[in-house]
Amino acid sequence: QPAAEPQEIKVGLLHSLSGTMAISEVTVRDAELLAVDEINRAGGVLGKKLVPVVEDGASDWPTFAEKATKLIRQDKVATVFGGWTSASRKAMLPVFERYKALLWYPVQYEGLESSPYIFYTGATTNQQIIPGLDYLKEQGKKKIFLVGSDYVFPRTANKIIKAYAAANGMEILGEEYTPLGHTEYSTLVNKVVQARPDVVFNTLNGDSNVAFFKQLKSAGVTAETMPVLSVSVAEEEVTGIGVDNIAGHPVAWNYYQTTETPANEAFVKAYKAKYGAAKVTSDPMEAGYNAVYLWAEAVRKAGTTEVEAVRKAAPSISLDRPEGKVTIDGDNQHTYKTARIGIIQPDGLIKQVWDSGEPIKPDPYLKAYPWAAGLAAS
Amino acid sequence: MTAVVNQLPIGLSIGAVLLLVALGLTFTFGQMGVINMAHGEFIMAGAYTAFLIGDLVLALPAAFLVAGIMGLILERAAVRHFYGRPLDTLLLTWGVSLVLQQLARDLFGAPNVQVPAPSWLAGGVGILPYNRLFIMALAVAGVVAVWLYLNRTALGRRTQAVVQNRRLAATSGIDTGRVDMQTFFIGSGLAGVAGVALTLIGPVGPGLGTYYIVDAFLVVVAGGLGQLRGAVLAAAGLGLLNSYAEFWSDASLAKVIVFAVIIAFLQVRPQGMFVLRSRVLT
Amino acid sequence: MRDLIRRNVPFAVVAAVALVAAPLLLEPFRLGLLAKYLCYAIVALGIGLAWGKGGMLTLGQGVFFGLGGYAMAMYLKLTEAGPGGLPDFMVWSGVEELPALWAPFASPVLALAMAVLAPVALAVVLGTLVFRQRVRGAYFAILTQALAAALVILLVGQQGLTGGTNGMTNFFELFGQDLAEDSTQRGLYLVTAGVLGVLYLATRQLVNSRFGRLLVAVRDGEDRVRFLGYDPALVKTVTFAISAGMAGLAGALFVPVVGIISPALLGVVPSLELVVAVAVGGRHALAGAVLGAVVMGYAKTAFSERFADGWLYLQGALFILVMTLAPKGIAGLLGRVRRARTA
Amino acid sequence: MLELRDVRVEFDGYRALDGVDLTVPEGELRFLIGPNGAGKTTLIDVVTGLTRPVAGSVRFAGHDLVGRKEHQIVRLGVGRTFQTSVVFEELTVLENLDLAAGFRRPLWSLARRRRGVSDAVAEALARTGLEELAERSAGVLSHGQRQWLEIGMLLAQRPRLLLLDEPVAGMSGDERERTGRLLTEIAADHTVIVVEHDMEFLRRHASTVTVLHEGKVLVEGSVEQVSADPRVQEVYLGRRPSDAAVGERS
Amino acid sequence: MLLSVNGLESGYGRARVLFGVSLEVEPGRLVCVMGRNGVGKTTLLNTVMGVLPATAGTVTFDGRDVTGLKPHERVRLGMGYVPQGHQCFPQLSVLGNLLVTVEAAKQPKEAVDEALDLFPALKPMLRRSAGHLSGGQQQQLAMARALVTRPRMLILDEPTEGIQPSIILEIEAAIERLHAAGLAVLLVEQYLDIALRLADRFLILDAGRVVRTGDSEELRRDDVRRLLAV
Ligand SMILES: Nc1ncnc2c1ncn2[C@@H]1O[C@H](COP(=O)(O)OP(=O)(O)OP(=O)(O)O)[C@@H](O)[C@H]1O
Ligand SMILES: Nc1ncnc2c1ncn2[C@@H]1O[C@H](COP(=O)(O)OP(=O)(O)OP(=O)(O)O)[C@@H](O)[C@H]1O
Ligand SMILES: [Mg+2]
Ligand SMILES: [Mg+2]
Repeated sequence: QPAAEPQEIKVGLLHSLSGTMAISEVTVRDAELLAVDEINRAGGVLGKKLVPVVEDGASDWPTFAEKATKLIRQDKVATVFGGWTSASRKAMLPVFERYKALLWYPVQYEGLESSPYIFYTGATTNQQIIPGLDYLKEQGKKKIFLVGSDYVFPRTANKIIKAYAAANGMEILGEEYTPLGHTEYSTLVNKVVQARPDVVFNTLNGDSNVAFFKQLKSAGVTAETMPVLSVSVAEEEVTGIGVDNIAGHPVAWNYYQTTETPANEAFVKAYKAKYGAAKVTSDPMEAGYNAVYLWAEAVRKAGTTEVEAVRKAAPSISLDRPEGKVTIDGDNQHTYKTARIGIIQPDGLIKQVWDSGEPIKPDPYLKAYPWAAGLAAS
Repeated sequence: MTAVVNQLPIGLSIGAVLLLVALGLTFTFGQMGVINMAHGEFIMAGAYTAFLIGDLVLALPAAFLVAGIMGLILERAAVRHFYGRPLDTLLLTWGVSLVLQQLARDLFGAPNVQVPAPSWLAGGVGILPYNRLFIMALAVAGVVAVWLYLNRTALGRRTQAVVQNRRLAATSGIDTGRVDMQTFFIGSGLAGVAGVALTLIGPVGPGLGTYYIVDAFLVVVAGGLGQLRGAVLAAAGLGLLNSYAEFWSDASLAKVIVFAVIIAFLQVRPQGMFVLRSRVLT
Repeated sequence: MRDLIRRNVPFAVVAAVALVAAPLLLEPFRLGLLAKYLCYAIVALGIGLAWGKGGMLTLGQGVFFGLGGYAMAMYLKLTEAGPGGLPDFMVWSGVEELPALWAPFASPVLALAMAVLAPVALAVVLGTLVFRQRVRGAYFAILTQALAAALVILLVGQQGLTGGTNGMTNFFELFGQDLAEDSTQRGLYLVTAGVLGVLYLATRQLVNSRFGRLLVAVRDGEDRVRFLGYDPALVKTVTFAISAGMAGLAGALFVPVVGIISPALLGVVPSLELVVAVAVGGRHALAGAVLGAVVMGYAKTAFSERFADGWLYLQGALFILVMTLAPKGIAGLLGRVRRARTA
Repeated sequence: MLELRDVRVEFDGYRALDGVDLTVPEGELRFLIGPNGAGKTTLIDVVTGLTRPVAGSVRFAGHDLVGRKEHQIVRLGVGRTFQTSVVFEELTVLENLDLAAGFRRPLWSLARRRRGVSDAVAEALARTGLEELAERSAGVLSHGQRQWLEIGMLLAQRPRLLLLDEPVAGMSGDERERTGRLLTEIAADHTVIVVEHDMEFLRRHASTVTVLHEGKVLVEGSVEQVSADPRVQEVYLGRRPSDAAVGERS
Repeated sequence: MLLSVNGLESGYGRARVLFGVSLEVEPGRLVCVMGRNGVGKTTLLNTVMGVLPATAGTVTFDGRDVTGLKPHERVRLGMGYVPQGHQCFPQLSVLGNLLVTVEAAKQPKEAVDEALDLFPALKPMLRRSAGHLSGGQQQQLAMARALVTRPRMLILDEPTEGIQPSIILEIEAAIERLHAAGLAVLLVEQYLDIALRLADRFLILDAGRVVRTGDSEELRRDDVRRLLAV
């Protein structure tokens, strides 16, 4: 029988609410919920309300795959926003491809991927790592020490950095990895101090950053003597690390709470109103917040939530978001993003000191960079 | 070369951290036969106490109390049903640890919090920052206190009597229930103290305990279950091993090397560094 | 004879439900989850044997599970490898030539054999080393836990060889069957259930045999057993190896069922979760171990679906309650009810 | 049969055995007495591989026992009981005995279920009078019943050399009598060493007695000789003349 | 009446071992409990001490109902217990064993010296780990440990088991002296002659029930002795 058109659209939010990753992912989920709220208040999509279905990925990659399946097959959601770690995305990817469903992934990552069923709203390497290196080069930093957590993103990032360095006359003095969750950095700090680099390129993840910066500081290293450029430390983490320990060090992102756009002013205000004045906004949160808007826009344009139609409608969508103009790239379903370097301020916020001027076209396989030719085989 | 020399004090300071986190564990393990997997979360409780109080020195006794009382509650509510079944307590307390982690996440939020280090700990001598020296001093003080308690006080003797023969202790006039509570209180309290110290060098968040618990157990095992001097030597040994292994390879490999060395070591000394021999068959 | 029938009635009922009713009644997604629980149940069976009967609390069973899983995953990856015969993750890790270690896994027979034999071999080596030195009880537990931690670090560090933290995923077919098909998944479920059933019967037989009695004796008085002329180290090593082999087989089944293997599945926490499941089910009875794995697996799914934010409390509370109120687990509780009825 | 030469055992510097020489020929029932702490149990421990001597040799039926593992020594035909009995509480009495009888089977053959009761087990049951309790789990046995089970397990092993550490402690008079007869019977074709403090028991069943004192052999001889020895009276039997001392049993 | 036990029942799990045992010990009297292996002697003493809960019946000590008290509370009221099977705190020194007990019972340290005077064999080994002592030495230690609590009644479970003859004589003499000094004793003993020499009264258990009571003279009667035979 012709069932009455449902008056709501279910969307899945799949992040780690427990386990080690909860520290980061909960805030992204919050930002996505905010977007859902705002859209609903503005009348919803295609005249229907969005109903978020929240699941916990529990910091466990197979659980992400299981919950993704559940959202698609059981709840029949129109799309899913979720994931943080590359591993969780890799685990979900086959599920979305198998069931031809859509995932919106909001975090900067190592690139070398472009699934037809994933939209990437965070930066790929040429929108964060490479601009970071460009900045260091401009600053005249020549000797680099690489410090990272032992997983895909840092290893890939460092490969790119090494290729870049080779092509730009920079020198890599050391490359060190520590297990995720590592907290004892005295040996590593000793190695770094002995090597005397101009700058440390830091791809450590999560809690390790706290230990690293605390122990670096007490070893007497300061941002003046040896700056540490981080690509996984955002406003959210700064409080936990302790402003004293990290103020003055540079970071590379596409968005800061201080980014001056009208959309951001509204975003920060709405976020603080909903979750508390003490809360800060950060790049991945903004990317997650954007994802919901980008999807909604695509649905409006397609006139349906049907996946293939949405995919077809999405390219060329361009919105003014807190970080500025964001456009979905038709080639690889990533987004155009502006790269920004910021310096951590004593108040815990990040002040932009450099930007790429305009949104950079995403290039997950670094095809446009001759020096990166050997990096991505396929 | 200086780098190699530097690793020596670094190794010792790593050892001090290990000792501090393992001390309470050795205590409850050695004195009660309880393998407390929630130890890590008592450490976390200590760290959060420091966060709430905001002053490191005041936080030390407060954290001892807070973690100790949590231990007391755990002991009365659950652990006491499990005496004589150490492997069961391991699982039980693990369940408790999961709940405590989630509780911390809900109470203090998922992100890390920051405990400001006192200004008098800024700076250092040679390669060792003052905060590392502070931790080393705290570890030494902890060991001395535990040793005195066990060997120089009537309470300590009573504690030993209960672990060695519970039923006999009861029929010798010892209030075993009270001794259990005291022991668990002290062991958990020591975890709280360790937690305060760790705020100086690491993250303060819901996951804090999980980062240290496996290493702490390795110290306990290598030292000989519940053996104070064993724990001291094992912590120092593992600290040095860690520091040099990481220096010459990397942090990941160092962990694997440490494990291999421990297995090899147990081939030579199966019951750990020091063994309490007894004639009783098991 | 009558006794034989009576003893096997519960088993037959459960088997009928599992093999006939479940595939008919459950949606494919739910059936897939059930297949996953059954994989865990196979590991749990091994833990029930090693811990419940043999007193060896192994907190590193994930290691063996993982070895089996990786062996299977390597085979699956090789059957669908892209250009140059390289699996996808090797390509993006910059590996240019297939590592020699991988070569044998192109053969399904070898891969399956490795899934069982590699865990068995590791268990034999570790068992011989530690049991001969009379390392036991809490020592053994903590050592196996450290083993799990160490293996995870090793796997994560060898990204080009193992896929690092990501592990391996994105499998398409198994023995020519499309893994995305519901019928393939149903088939996998039936195979898993069948393997579990057969292993259960075999383990039960073993436990009721003289060897089973010897094992209990070793658990309760290892030193005394020496004076009865047996070598407890041998008995324990054999048992440990059997349980490791089961875990390996479970891992091999798990990979096509769930579609991923990663270090996250074999570290300290998942290993502990399995032991906890056995404790909840009741480690003194093999059926308890199996039951525990299914119940805890289901509880985790159910709680986390219903209470995405606070499910850990429920999971923890369930576990703590069972441990405190029913030290012998659900099986012990059921046994008590049955005895009370017959008495 | 059993030959100890100059055996020395030290525990953290304490000399528990200080050069013991002992020869027990085949088919003898030898009693070992001596003050508490003289080293009797230690001596049994040395023979059965539980304790390693720092010096000296232990030979049994042509084999050197020092350095062998406990279970290997058992396989050579040496069995023992413990002063504090250790039985497997979760197994039934029958299963305890069956386990003791089964060590000669290859490990894989143990994977089959036990069917019926083997001769060795049946005999052990009969001799220890535990038939009634056969299906009970050993955990419910009283102290004395455990002592019997321990003896039964030793019998079921069918060893050539039996070492019993205070087998009748905690037994009532009748049971001592039964044990004594049993031991005499076994000694017909086995070598048996019994550690006991019960002089009345010795008087009834012992032929040769070795007295250990402070880790050395003090005297060796018949019960009469030994109890008449003033040194033995001094360190072991006590002031009263022996027959007025402890002895009469319920 | 110092100790009176009334209709006591207890057991292990669902297995009942004692079926309504009653007995009385007057101040300064020595009562000997006898019976074959496994009749429940140890179970009786354990229940009297509160190690096992009584499922029915009462235990009254010195006019006070102690049935619900914990073992250590009974010790502090003056019940000293030496369990069967020479038990000790193996990793404490001999002196440590005595000290921990004397402290727990809140008695002065002199009590230790008094106890050591009764068991001089322990004096040279005060610093050694109790777990390393021989069985007989441990049994003496156990007796000494019970005495340092300065009990008003001593409860002994086969104290002579595994002890060399000369020390049995000493223990017997010690019990006799303590008894003469007014200490009440509840003794489980297999050596009939010791029972004969020491006991004021005896009581024979069979299958968890008291089948006979009487004074020591009666113990010599053959029909009584038959109760003890297998
Ligand atoms: N493992 C050990 N460590 C230290 N000393 C020990 C150990 N084993 C035995 N001893 C000591 O060796 C001596 C001999 O002990 P052993 O048990 O052989 O005596 P025993 O003759 O059997 O005495 P009993 O008749 O009381 O059983 C004792 O003084 C005891 O304290
Ligand atoms: N822990 C226990 N669990 C179950 N039953 C037990 C337990 N301990 C003893 N029993 C049973 O209780 C009965 C009485 O045991 P108890 O130890 O009191 O005997 P006893 O008279 O002291 O014997 P003995 O002279 O051998 O020491 C025995 O039949 C025994 O089987
Ligand atoms: Mg002895
Ligand atoms: Mg008894």
